[in-house]
Amino acid sequence: MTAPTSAPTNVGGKAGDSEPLLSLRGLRTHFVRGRETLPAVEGVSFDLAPGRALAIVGESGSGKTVTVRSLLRLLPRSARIVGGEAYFRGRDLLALSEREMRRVRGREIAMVFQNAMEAMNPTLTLERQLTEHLVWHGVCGRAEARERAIRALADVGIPEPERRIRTYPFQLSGGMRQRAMIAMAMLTEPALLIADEPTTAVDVTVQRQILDLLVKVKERGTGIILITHDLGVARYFCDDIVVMYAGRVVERAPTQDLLDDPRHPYSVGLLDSSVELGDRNRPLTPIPGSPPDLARLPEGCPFHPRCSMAERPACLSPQELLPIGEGRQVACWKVRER
Amino acid sequence: MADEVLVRAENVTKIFSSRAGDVPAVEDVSLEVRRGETLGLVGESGSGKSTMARLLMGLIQPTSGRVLFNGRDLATCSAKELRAIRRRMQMVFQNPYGSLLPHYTAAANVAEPLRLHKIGDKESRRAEALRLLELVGVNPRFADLYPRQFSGGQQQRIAIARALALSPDLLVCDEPTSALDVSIQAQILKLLLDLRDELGLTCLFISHNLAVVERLADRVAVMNRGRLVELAPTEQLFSQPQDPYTRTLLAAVLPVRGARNGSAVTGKRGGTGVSTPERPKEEAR
Amino acid sequence: SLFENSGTEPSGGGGGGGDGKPAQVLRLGFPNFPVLDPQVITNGMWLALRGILEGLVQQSPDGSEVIPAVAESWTVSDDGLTYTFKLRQNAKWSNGDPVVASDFERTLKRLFTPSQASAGGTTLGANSYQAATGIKGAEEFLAGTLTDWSQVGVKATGDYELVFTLENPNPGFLFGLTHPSMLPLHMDTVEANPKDWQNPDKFVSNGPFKVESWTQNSSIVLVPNEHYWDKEAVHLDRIEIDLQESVATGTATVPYENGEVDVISLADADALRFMKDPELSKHVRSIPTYSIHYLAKLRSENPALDDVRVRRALSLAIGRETLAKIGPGLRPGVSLVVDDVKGWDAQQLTIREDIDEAKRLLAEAGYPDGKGLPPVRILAGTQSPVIEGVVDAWKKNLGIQASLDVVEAGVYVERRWQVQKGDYIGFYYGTFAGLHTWPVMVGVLWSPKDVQKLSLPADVWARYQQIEQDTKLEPAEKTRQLDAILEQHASPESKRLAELVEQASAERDEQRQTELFIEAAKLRDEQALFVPLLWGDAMFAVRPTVKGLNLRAAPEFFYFKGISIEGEA
Amino acid sequence: MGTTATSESLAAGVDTGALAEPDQAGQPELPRPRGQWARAWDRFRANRLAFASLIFAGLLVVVAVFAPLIAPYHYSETDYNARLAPIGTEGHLLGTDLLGRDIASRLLYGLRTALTVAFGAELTALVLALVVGLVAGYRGGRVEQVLMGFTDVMYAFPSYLFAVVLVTVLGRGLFSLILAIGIASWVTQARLVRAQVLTLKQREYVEAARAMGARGTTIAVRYILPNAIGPILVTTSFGIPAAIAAEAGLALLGLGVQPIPSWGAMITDGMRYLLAAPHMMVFPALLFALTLLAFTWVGDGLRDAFDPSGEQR
Amino acid sequence: MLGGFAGYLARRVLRLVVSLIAVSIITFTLLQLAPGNFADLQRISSGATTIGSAGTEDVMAAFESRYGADIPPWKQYLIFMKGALTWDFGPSYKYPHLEIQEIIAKAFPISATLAILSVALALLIALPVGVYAALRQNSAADHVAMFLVTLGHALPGFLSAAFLVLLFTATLHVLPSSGWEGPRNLIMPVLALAIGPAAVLARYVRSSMLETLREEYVTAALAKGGPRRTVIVRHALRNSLIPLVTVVGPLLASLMTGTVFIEALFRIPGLGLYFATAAASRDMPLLMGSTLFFAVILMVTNLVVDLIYGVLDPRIRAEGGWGQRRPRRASQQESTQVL
Ligand SMILES: Nc1ncnc2c1ncn2[C@@H]1O[C@H](COP(=O)(O)OP(=O)(O)OP(=O)(O)O)[C@@H](O)[C@H]1O
Ligand SMILES: Nc1ncnc2c1ncn2[C@@H]1O[C@H](COP(=O)(O)OP(=O)(O)OP(=O)(O)O)[C@@H](O)[C@H]1O
Ligand SMILES: [Mg+2]
Ligand SMILES: [Mg+2]
Ligand code: NI
Repeated sequence: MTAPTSAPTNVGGKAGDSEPLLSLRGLRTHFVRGRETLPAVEGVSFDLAPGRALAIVGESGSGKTVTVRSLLRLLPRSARIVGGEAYFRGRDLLALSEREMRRVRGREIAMVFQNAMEAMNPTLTLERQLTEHLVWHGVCGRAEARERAIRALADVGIPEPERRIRTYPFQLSGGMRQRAMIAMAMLTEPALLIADEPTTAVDVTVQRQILDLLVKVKERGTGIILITHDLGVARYFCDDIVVMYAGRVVERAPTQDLLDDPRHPYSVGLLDSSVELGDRNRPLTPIPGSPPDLARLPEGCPFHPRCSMAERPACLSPQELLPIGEGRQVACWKVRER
Repeated sequence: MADEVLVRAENVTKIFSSRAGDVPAVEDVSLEVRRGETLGLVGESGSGKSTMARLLMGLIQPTSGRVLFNGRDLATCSAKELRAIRRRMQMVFQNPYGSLLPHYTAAANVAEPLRLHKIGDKESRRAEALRLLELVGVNPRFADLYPRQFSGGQQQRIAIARALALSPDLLVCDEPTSALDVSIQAQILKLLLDLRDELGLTCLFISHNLAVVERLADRVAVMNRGRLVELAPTEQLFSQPQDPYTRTLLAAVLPVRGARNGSAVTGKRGGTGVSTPERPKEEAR
Repeated sequence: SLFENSGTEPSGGGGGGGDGKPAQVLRLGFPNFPVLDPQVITNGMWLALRGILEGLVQQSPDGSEVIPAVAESWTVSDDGLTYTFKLRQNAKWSNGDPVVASDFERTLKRLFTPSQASAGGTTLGANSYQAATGIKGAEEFLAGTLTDWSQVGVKATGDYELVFTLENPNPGFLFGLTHPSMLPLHMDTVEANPKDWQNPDKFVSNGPFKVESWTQNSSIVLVPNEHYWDKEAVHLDRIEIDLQESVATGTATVPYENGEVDVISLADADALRFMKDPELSKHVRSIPTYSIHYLAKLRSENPALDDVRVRRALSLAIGRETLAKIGPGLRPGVSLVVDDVKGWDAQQLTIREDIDEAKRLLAEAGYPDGKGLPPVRILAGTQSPVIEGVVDAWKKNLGIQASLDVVEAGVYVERRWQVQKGDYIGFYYGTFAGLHTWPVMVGVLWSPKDVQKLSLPADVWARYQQIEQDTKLEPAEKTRQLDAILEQHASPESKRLAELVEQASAERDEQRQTELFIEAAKLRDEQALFVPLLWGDAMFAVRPTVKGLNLRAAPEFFYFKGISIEGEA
Repeated sequence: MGTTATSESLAAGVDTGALAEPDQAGQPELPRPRGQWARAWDRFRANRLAFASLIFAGLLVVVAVFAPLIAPYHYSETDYNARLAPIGTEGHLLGTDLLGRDIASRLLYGLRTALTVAFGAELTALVLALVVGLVAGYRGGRVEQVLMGFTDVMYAFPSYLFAVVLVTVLGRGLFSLILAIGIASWVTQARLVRAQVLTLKQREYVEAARAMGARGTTIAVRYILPNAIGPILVTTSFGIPAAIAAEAGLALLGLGVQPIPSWGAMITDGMRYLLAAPHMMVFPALLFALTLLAFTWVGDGLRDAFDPSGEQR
Repeated sequence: MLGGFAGYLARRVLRLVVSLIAVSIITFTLLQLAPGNFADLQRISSGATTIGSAGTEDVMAAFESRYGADIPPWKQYLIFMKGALTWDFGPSYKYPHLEIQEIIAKAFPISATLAILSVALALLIALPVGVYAALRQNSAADHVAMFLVTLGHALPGFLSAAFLVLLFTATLHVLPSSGWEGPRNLIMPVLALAIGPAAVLARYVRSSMLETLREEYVTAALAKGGPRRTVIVRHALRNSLIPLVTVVGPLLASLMTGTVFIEALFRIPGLGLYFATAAASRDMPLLMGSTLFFAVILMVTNLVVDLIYGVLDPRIRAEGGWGQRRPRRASQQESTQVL
């Protein structure tokens, strides 16, 4: 098992950004399922500076969503956060009382969900949903909240916001819904925005619009965690990337570095698996096999059964995330060796 | 032989009428799939790709226009003939789990088309199913597991094996990889490529992922709001897109490996180098 | 304590209240009824009889005699065929109108004209009491063979004189007049409001009480009729009646025990419980041998039961003694005529059970030990432990197959007249309550004509029924044809029975008449076309505070008049 | 792009890959092939209350089958000397009724009636519902409109009248009662089947099957029905106590079975002597309630077994 | 806009009318099939003579005279229906002094009162219990609550009613056993009628609530910093109560048309007794009238349920074709049964 990483290396902040907005240390979240324990997140650490964007990539089930939901402590009842700290503006989110946590949620940390359709209450108008948390947090009164909401909708490029605010979520197109979701998240001007696959359910053209919207958000100084499957999205938008596999971080690096020169065999595999325009003649070399069952993880490096470079017995011992260069860390002995 | 048209749509239009009004899903589209080729079909969500596929498969009847399979108008076929024709066209769907019979084992799923068309006996069908599973890379040891016990990629392989069971002339793939992870997507794409080369499949390949289509298709058709806006050989379409919509689509693609290729503009990290392609006005729903 | 002498609503009472005298409010449970029409057979007619309407005569407190009511006096002609009633002049309807003889005549015309919708709904016409009275021409008028009302033996010969002419002398005639169907209605009101004359605001009564309110299916409230001629005898200020539905039997006594009502009728098990309770047992009152449980032969394609020996065998092996243990107040029904009829003769009339004899008869009839006899069924419209007991007894005593066929009431009424198919043989089950007089017990209930009809072979019966139901046939012609069939096919015994009853009716010598009736009754019992099972009492719980409540034998139990409430000692 | 791989498949995610590395020496143990039934059964067994209820229900069935052997007396055997014997009387453990019949024996026979009626009625309802629901749901269009219009009518129709007519026409036997209750309860079932079919029809595998060249009936019967049956079974198991209750209700209105004792009739009888002879009521009512509970819990268990969504989280 | 809604309403009403006609025909036919007739039944049920059948035909003829004596059944049916159209069902056989419509007018408000009170009470019990159980899923409290609820569900109404009487009246002497005089008379019947539905509803609320709690938008609301209670009430409860309408509607309808046993036991002059005895006594007009009324109530309730559903759930409003017109969601995979 990977022990929680020791000294936090400054990943997010490049030159001298000494005070990270969020600093996650050795987060471990497990699910209890019957007699089994599923280590969905097993020692995840990363830092994020204000105004910067961090991408979490990885295959389905690798623990991305659980990681960010652990931050907000919005986990299903069967989940337990069994370890780690999450320093947000100096406070450990995981140690806050429920009441304090509530003040953080939506106010200081906002979240955008993958499927805006499901994440919005179908029976409440946009107005209700956009303004309610302003009232909850005592940011302003109802009337002002409404004004703000209309402005925010206009900001995210929704035409006729006065009219639209009276409609129900399902009356908007997918792209507009997603934008409204972002507007909603941004209303309280949070310091951190977590976006869990905000563009997976929309078309490429719409994806671009949403990403550009997020760019604007970032420019305001908000830190962003973006979960995505799409390395292209990460490249387009994020400063750093965290690659997750089976609940662990396998590689952490500035985006460009990672995409141009992936080091962990899994990152390499991911990149090789991506099909790209104009890339027709590059042979397709997929990662064999499929992600492991969390309840029955292989010994040592969880990736080794699929790894083309795997070697016994070295891969059978746990791999720690170790720095290999400027802001880069990889959890593979082979890479370090190089 | 190469130019033999296997299936052809002539000016087909499909309008779905519902209580909420008429939805023209496909409007006046003509296209053909030639024997041995792979035709790519791209377009955004709701552009009518799936509808087109269903029309070509004869699963739905066009509102106007006609679909010819091997020169035979599907509309004039009896139900029996249609079933016979279906033997020669098979389909792979987007959601692999959803398209497999949940209460049948992998082998039974693969053998089901054979059973439906009364081909062979129980043993021979099973043998054939195992062979096909092997072919698509599913260990026949697992032939007696149920679909849900397989991972998404495996499920899609089983679905492909099933589609191949009847040795169809035409394989229609409706976004077969878009529900899968990139790594798994690559596996399936590779499998399809291999199979195509091995079996000389004729294929209609539907995707909203331009890169995937580029890789697989010989020719590419682009649909937008039910209309066919462009149809060209792959190279040509991607190098010299004619239709503005095609160009918008291409421009919206985000490259992964940076400027390694020239077709897409590199978005500088965090920058807004590319003007956001304006989606032609979104309407309130 | 079981009784809170509940102070619920001493209201409405008017004068009652004060000076230690308890409120004169009688509260009672009464079976629910849909209509309050004395001429329509529902429980409503019985309620009407208890004091809402008053007939010419009433029964004396012990039920042994007839006493004047609206009629002040009457005379009977020597031939016993003409009864002349003199009405009291001070009898008034609750609207102040005098009660006159034509009220009675018109009401009886209504009774004998069942299809006369204009009379305000309709009556259910023929029931035993019309026959029981034996009024000349009534039956024919009812059947439609006679259409001229003036030929019917009811005449108002003056405002206060009413004359009845009978077909035959009828010693039970006066008692017959105590039946609710003989109660008068204020016909002007009925005719003016054919639809809603029964509603409390319209209902005109001539009895000691009138209807104040009536909540269908729930309750009815009576208050004194200020125009009543004998107000002296009316003590109650108010009568509150809970209308109880039979489904609720399980908790039927709860209102009584909870002190909500003062009088309630008791069903078997509850009666038992009351009788066992030291306190409550003092409240139980009963009317002996009120009802008769009996079986009647079914017509069947299989002639097994057409053999009198088989029927007798069955009748002799019922085990009436044990059967009577089923419930309180049950006695072995040893005859169709109950033993409190004047002159009843135990020697002559008791069916003496004898299993050996029964077995012998069965064997003689060709069914030794019941072999070859199809299952004997009992067709019933309601579940009853009595029939279950009979079935059990037959099986045990005779070793025959027997079973119970409880069907829905509608099926029951239809099936029992039909010719049963195949090997379905047996009896139907019924209970009956009637006036305890010879003419009624022998001439009206299970009458000679009924016996004759039952004795017809199945195919003949089918034909008989066909004619009976033929609506196209003239009434007179129909009667002729039917009589012809009976004449030709009825069993000699049944015809003999008819002769005996006819003779008895015409007989003026009481001694001789009784003998003739007994002979007829005996013959009828021996035929076992109708088989008596049990005699049953009717039971009530009456709170001791209720005074002046005299229970009588059928038909009416008690009158409200004369009842008062007294404080408990 | 978007991943919709179900968490279930991930959970089961045995690495079944043939492309897997050769170095993946130790062949993963082959999970037993478990179909949806087997899985449902596993989940059902894990639910202790439901499982216990099932055992109880099974016991009831066994007892019902062997009632004549177990019962100390025949149901109609009278003993006038022991009339209305209270509970605990020697020879009549649960007492006797008005005719001195052994209540325990009658209860055993009554159990038979109750179960026969319940199972029979539910089976009737199920068959009707399946046919109508399946045809309506699958065929759609006019056929659906007509069939659903028909169920609408039946729904609005007083089932009591139906019971009366059936019971009157066919006699107060088991058969007519089964029919009466079955017919009265199939409507809701049919609606459920239809709804189930409609959702299943949306599933891609139906279209996949059509693309394979499957006939409508094949699809409906071989593909849709087996997958719809789970939830339908759940309502059926809830229907069983309802049917027992319905029998009791009809008995209350004098339309129950006869002459064999039924719990409904016994309770009704007991009701009549509620105060006078409460022992006549106690055990029938108790057993009746217990049976209802058991079947309800079985239904609960089945529902959770077939719809595991409630299980996690 | 309104056109869509009006059209929808028109279609529904048309369907209702067709169904009503079907119901009336079936009822009538069944009644013709049923053995026995009113007069004969009346005779035995009143405990009067069981002998002799003379006169009954005349009586029946008289009853039928309203519908034309001696006319074929189909004509009787038509005449009846013609009357029904003008809210005139004619007099009952059994209650000749009452027209069917009078009976309904008198008794329905009583049954309806009872029904509404019972359902309200049931909801009052079911909501907190169901919600509490859902929030504490799998806790001891949940198990206990659900055990009790199942118990209440399994207990037939007539039993609990009888026990209520024994308890409150026969033992405690605190309530009148029966009658319809004041509010005290309402307590037991309402309680008896509410127990079963409360159990059903509580189970329903619980499972519906559980389902809603799993919805992403509940998480989303919590992620916005919503206080738990507010989120539960505004987002979860509200949405999980919407489907409850479909259960409460028919429940209310069936209670409103009367409950025989409870009415008989408590001597409540409601509709149930009329209805139930109509069939048993072959009272054709009453049966036809009550069946039709029952059907109308049921169908109207269903319609109202659908409308309320539409009001509560804006999606349905749009889908149902009334309200706005809305093109289908693009990503929505539709079934393709056209052939
Ligand atoms: N409620 C839950 N109960 C049990 N296990 C869960 C639950 N939610 C998630 N998991 C498990 O936790 C692991 C991580 O899940 P998570 O949702 O974080 O993955 P992800 O990386 O977000 O995947 P995706 O890309 O599909 O969203 C998975 O193996 C999943 O099976
Ligand atoms: N059965 C149907 N009834 C009504 N409308 C339909 C039906 N099927 C498809 N449509 C509509 O037709 C249009 C085209 O749908 P289609 O499924 O062909 O799009 P697509 O290109 O496959 O989209 P996606 O990429 O989301 O699969 C959409 O607007 C869709 O809502
Ligand atoms: Mg996720
Ligand atoms: Mg599609
Ligand atoms: Ni490794």
